[in-house]
Amino acid sequence: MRFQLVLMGLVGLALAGGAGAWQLSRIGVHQGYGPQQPIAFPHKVHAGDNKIPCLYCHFGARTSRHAGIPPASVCMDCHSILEKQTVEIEKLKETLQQERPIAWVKVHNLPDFVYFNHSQHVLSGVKCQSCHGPVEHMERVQQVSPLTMGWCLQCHREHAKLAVGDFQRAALSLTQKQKPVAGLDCASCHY
Amino acid sequence: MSSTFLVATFSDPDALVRAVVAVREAGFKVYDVFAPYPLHGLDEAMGVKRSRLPWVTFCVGLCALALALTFQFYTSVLDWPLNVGGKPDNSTLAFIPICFELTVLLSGLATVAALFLRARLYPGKTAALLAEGVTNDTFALALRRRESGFDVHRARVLLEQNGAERVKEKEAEL
Amino acid sequence: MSTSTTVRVNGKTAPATGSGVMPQVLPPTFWVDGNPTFRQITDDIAQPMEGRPGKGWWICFGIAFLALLNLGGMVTYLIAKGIGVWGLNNSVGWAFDITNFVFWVGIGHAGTLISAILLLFRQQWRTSINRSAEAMTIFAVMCAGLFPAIHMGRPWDAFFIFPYFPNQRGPLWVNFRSPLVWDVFAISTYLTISLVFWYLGMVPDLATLRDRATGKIKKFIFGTLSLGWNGSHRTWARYEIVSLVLAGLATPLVLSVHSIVSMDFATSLLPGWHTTIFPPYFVAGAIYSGFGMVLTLLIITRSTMNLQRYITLRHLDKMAKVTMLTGMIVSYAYLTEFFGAWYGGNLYERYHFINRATGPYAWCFYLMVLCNVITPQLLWTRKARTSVVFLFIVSIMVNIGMWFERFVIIVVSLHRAFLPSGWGMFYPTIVDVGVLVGSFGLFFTCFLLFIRVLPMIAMWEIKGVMGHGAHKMALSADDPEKVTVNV
Amino acid sequence: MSPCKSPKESLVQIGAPAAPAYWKSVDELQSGVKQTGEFPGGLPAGGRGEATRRDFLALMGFSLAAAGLSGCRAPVQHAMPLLIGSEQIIPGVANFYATTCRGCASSCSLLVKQRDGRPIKIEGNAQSAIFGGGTCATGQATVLSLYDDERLRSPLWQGQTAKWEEIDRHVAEALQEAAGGKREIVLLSGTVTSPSTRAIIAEWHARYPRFRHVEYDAVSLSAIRTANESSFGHAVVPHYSFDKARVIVGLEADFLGTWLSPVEFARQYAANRKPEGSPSLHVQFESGMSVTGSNADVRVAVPPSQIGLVAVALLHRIARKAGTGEVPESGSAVDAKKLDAVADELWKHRGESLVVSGVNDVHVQTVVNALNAALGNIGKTVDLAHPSLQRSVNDQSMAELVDKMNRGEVHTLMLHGVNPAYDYHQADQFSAGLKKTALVVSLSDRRDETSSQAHAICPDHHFLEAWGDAEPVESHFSLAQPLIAPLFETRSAQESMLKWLAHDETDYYKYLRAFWQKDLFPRQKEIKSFDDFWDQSLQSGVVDLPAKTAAAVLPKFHGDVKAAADSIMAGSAQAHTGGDSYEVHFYESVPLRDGRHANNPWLLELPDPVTKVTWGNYAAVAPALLKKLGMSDGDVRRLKTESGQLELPVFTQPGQDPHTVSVALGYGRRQVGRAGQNVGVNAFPLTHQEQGGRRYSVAKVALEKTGRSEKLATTQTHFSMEGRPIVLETTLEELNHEPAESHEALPTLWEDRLHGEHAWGMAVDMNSCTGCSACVVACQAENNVPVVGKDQIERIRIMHWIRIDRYYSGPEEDPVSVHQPMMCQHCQNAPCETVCPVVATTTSSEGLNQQVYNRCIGTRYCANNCPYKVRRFNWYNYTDNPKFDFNMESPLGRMVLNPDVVVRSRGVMEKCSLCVQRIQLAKNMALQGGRQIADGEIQTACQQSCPTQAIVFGDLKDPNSRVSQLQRNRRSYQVLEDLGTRPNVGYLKKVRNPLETT
Repeated sequence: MRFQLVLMGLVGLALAGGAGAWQLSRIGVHQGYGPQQPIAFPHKVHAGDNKIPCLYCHFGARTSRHAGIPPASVCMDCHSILEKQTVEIEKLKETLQQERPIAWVKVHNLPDFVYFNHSQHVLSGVKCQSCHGPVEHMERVQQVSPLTMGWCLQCHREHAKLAVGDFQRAALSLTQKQKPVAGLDCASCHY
Repeated sequence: MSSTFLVATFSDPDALVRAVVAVREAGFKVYDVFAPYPLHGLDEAMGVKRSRLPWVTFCVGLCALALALTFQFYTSVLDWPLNVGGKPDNSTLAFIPICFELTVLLSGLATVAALFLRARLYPGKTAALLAEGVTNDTFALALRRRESGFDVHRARVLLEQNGAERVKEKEAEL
Repeated sequence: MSTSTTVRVNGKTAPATGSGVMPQVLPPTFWVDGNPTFRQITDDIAQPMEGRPGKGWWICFGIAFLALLNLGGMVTYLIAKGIGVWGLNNSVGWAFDITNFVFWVGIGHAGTLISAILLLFRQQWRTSINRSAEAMTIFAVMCAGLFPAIHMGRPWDAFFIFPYFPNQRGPLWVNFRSPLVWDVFAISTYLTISLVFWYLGMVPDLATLRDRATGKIKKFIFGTLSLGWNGSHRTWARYEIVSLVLAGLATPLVLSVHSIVSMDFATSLLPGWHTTIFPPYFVAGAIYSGFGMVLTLLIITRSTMNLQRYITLRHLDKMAKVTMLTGMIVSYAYLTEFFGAWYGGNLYERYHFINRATGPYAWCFYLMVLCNVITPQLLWTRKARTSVVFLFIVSIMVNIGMWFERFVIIVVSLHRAFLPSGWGMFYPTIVDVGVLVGSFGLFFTCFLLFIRVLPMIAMWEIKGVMGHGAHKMALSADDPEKVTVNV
Repeated sequence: MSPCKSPKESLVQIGAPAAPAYWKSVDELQSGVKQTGEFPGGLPAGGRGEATRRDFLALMGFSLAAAGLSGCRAPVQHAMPLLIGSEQIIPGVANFYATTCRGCASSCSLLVKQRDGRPIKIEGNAQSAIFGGGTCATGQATVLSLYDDERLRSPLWQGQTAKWEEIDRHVAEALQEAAGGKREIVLLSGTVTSPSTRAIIAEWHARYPRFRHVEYDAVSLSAIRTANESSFGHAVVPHYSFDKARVIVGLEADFLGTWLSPVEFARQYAANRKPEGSPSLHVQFESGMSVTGSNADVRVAVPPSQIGLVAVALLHRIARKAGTGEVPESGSAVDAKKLDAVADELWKHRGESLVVSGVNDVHVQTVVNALNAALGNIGKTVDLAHPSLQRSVNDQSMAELVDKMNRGEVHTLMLHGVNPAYDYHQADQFSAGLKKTALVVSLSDRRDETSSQAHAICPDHHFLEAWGDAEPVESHFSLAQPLIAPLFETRSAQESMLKWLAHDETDYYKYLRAFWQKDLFPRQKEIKSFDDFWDQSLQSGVVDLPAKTAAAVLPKFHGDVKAAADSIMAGSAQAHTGGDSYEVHFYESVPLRDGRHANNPWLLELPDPVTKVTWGNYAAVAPALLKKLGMSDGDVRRLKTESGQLELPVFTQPGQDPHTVSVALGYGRRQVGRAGQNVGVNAFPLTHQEQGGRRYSVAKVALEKTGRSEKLATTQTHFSMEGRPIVLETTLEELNHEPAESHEALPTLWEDRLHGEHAWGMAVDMNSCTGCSACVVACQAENNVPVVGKDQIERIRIMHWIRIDRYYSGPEEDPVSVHQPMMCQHCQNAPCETVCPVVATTTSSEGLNQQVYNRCIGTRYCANNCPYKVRRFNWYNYTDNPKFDFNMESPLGRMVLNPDVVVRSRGVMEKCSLCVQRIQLAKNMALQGGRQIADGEIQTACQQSCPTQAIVFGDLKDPNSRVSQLQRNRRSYQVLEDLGTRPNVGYLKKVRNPLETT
């Protein structure tokens, strides 16, 4: 019957609209992005099997905004001693010989209107894995978290410095157990 | 399911009203009247009850009001209370305009939707026209012809007596 | 409003009163000249849609369409370059954009007033003009809606203004305390309800057209749009109830819309904006300007479309009266503002009003006074109210005056606010003017298309007003003397 | 911590683009990275998109470049780490290094913020005993000059790119030829404050007998030296102490704006103006309204020809009181009662008063010396024993040089830091002289009016790329060190001079170090090892050594007052104007000074502190004169003197002497660069030399009509407060009757919502602010505020986050002025926030009014509702837009951007954030150190730059913080308090100290 057809059409339209809206809300979210790197560096071997602490290489994360990609010289701290040779290690040595920096492909890209400071998070006891996922199990690093503002806020709210709002202030201050650290002000990240 | 109707056409709306009264007095049930504009006084003549559609308006309006208020309260007070100009999180007075607008919007749309549903009006529907010109200058009275106990002849005579210009039998799906 | 000894007839013979004294029954054809038959009415009103448009229409359409093209160009340029191409500056952050917005929203109000409020008041003279007035509302609100969108610095992010889910910002919604958000809800509600009301009112006429249509395409379009309408009285009964409900909703809605628009200003703290009288003042102004525009439109269309029979001088007279009344309310508001500034004694407020009357934009203020205070006073005589040419000039003046009223409120308040170090002048650029002209192009293009493709007079309502007595009584053509009967 | 000792090894260079192969599109890669040595880190070479953004190069560690779109995904971003790491350099962490400003000869000590290998912000060095932590607008802007596109990329020989060796060869040949001949070798430079450079010059003297060093300043103070020589036997510019003076009389000396050492003087001056102490009385006699005059307690407008008369008249009165010598009454036009009162005050404060004059006339300076001597100020507020070395010019020697050049007696001319073809009054003669000179070598950093006529241009480093030292005041030394490796193939002037001298040591760094070891190190006893001494000096930037000579017996005044007074009166009578003839006074404007920074868009766009005009100069006329001649602002008039003419738009200046027109120097550069070329009119040709000194005023000028009119780009059009509570004033007497802490906040309907740990606030002392505008440029540099150009300013679209409002009150001819820094007031009940539909602006828990650019959709509603009009809208894209061809359009210019502050796109609102990036950084540092933020640890950019410390930022929740104390002060108030916006920024009332004349 035509009437049912029209109804079904309407329902279909609503469903399509909903799906479209969901798609739209994922624009710019690159969860799962794991580009190929100029040197196939396996985090699994380094951080996982050999248990090298993240901050050994990404030392900037302690003091700087940027965690930083380690200079090739840091790689050589170990690889000049280790005997194992692979094609990838050869590549590394080659770049050093040629004084040619390695153009790594950034995996985790934040928009530039967000100020993110690694050191602040590291010093506050946030585990690298909280945002970067189980890097120690990854052969090739990929983006695990959506890195959206809503996602950031989830964690910030759990560790909120302050109970916000008239309502929550009364309720939350009693139940808050975690060490209060995270800011919820817009200007904590946007300036 | 199609049925057969006895359709009388009039050019004078007053005559139609008179015919409706006469037909009903004679024990016939008026299936419907078709007219280019709403004939006032016909409701009583036909015995059409006042529509309950305003209840839809009222109920949906009430819900919309509650929804709007809750939504604004939730977003401004519960979900993320932000310090906007030092004003209290629950600035209820500032929420009133939107409550009102949403009430009007949703109840209005719901009422029209209810009308379309109730009257089975939807795009693509083929108009079942029992007489030509009912959307122009013709007024038509339709009696549904049932299998039993429907005296076609009596009805025809009655209608013609009351000013029907033409009385025809027509099969239609309504 | 009627002080006559007569009883008005609601589209059918007046019911006999029990006293035995028959009241004088006025001819029901009062609002239509020439006593046409139902068929004639259908033919007359459908004629513009079926015939070929005349030269007049083509000229009007040509000009309007050029203006619309200009709007497209201007808006493209605007969005490509940034709103720096307007004359706005740090002191005057809103000027033509929001002036145009308020102006167009105001225009829209007359349509809803005619179709909804006059329906509730059972004013039959609305029947000839309500369809086109509603169309005007919709096109005016469309024009109005354009400005908040393009006046933004980043129109591509305009969707931020809607509270929607899902969104990437998690719990970040919108600021429900901002009158701009209220505006969004008010304007979109207003546009939606107006569209629905207009469309619903048109369904029976669309069915009429469907049944007249000869071409396949026309039949299909009208057939789809008329939703299978077959004139059933059971539907009519519900339909009338729903119309009344919608009218009942639209009436407070229309009052709320311009009240909310006025709150854009009234809730701020800027001298000249920050005042409590704005909502009624703006609503009156809106109706005033709207009637001005309805007059402009109908005076043109009744002659170009040969519809003098349906849109009579008596209609014009009624509209002129409403214009005059609302004009006087507006004038009163002007006076109140000055009085409040003086009586309130607020330093900034006083300075603002002195500046309004003597500052660099004083000419805008005096133009506004001329158009909105003095001009409507000319409508006291019946002669003025029934002179088509005169009314046309007045209606144009009203439009100009009301545009300048908004300009004065917005720009003059902004250009000299609290800190004298932040004072500055606004000078419009070619793009400012271009977009204003373009908005008229959009409006008139829509309206001119409307009168050609849709029934610009509600046939079924006219027929209803004609009622049963259509062929019983007659009135000769435009005879203003007859007007006196019902004043 | 000592910075990199050999900068070339540790700092990176950018040069010609060298695009790595993996970039997909050449368009997206505007310039690449050149690697030097072992540190190949990328320099801010940004591609189109990123360069406009925060991270457009998070340097040394990362070099990002968009590499096209991969399908619908975001552009692939590359990160290039250093090849070899360094412990000192961590990407994203800023370091501060001390150096010395070379924006002018004042040689202020600086701390420069270096981020990822780029200097991006100039700050004052608070360790300097002379300058304190302040800077001036020019100093703040010098960092942008480093990234000036118009700087020469390499040396030029005969206009063609050349190799350094080639030029060195040419110069060596020429010098050899000159040494054998009879013609002179001349180094023409500005005042040299660098002791090591003076040592190099001394070596030239020793090597070439016919070598002459001529110092030349476009705006000269040579009369002070000459007069001091005849008055006291010391040809020096004394070191003044405004902080020790209870009474200050300024005679056409803009010592708070441009005169001699404005940063130092402003600091001294303000320290002595606090109503909490006993504030000084400042009387200013001047023709045009200067920054200094606008701050004076008493300001008297007199034409330039009468300034000398005022000095004589004051001396007449003082001499009578002292009972010494006969000084005639000069008969100046100034009210005798006023002069009596001033003289009384001076006499009352003998030994703690100070008279200074900026008139470059030996006679006036002699009378001023006599005044200071008679008042016993010598040795107290006027220090001749430890003079200022910031001006060491003798105008006569420049005149002689030009003569010599024209006689063909100069063989080789080296030009360093001078531009006489633009700013010498006889520029034509100078240019003619250049043609008769065998070899002209310019050390200018660009092709300018003079260097384009030179045979060779050997571009000097920018001072942020170079080593150096300075001795602004005797025995007070300041070191300069490079903050970045030279961007281009430039060479420091000293190195060039050492090379051409064929010195054993051609590395200036080593020379400098050796010089310090030999000359300065032995003068102190505390530090034993030179390496320690050097490292410490380098770290603190300043070294104060014991005076070379013990303070000798106070010099006695032995000048010829009689002759001076006679000459002054004769000159004045000659200049006497009347009818349609006027006097013109030429002055250095605060933004552009003598014009050397004329291509700096920050300075071009900096409003003049008094007139608020940007992008151009004008003829300032008194309102009475404007009316009399029937002119209106912007009418172009021809200023015609005997020696030339200028066409300038007129501009009303309340307080201007009605017989005098004031014109700013430094504009009208014909060759300087895209931004500054042909902005305004060059007024230098109308100056003249008289009695051996350059004069910056001229009499008998006609103001002819041209019929043309020009638009002047002003940032403020209305100058009256209209009786509104904006700047509150009180008098000293009134104030002393008020309780010490009296400020009470107005009641509010709503509860306090600042629940954070801190509540940031600011206090601005209206008594200290001089209007110098250093804060404006500091803010611009810190917060990536774009330059918008003259056209946009005319449309009232300036972007500065902090502006200085200037209001006048009182009569037009003698107005009282006030300067008010106005930035976002960070209201607790902010009207802007309520109206924003998308919550793009809210109050933080710590009281900041936050503006979230990426949420903003640009309705401008907030700006409309802001009573302070401090919100700034991005009407266009000011970055990467050829229409705005200033620093943010060029990849080089964008290197100055602060990576911690996002560059705003078009269509969004922005405003003062109270330097939230600094607050956040301080919080992070506190977190790293496991401590609390200390009061004063966070300084906003404006506060840091302020020479007078008029701005104090801090935590209002800490009752002992300075800002809390100030906001409790009885002078504290808030602008437009009655609106109930409850700003966190408070002001301290201006206290007037009127002179009683009876």
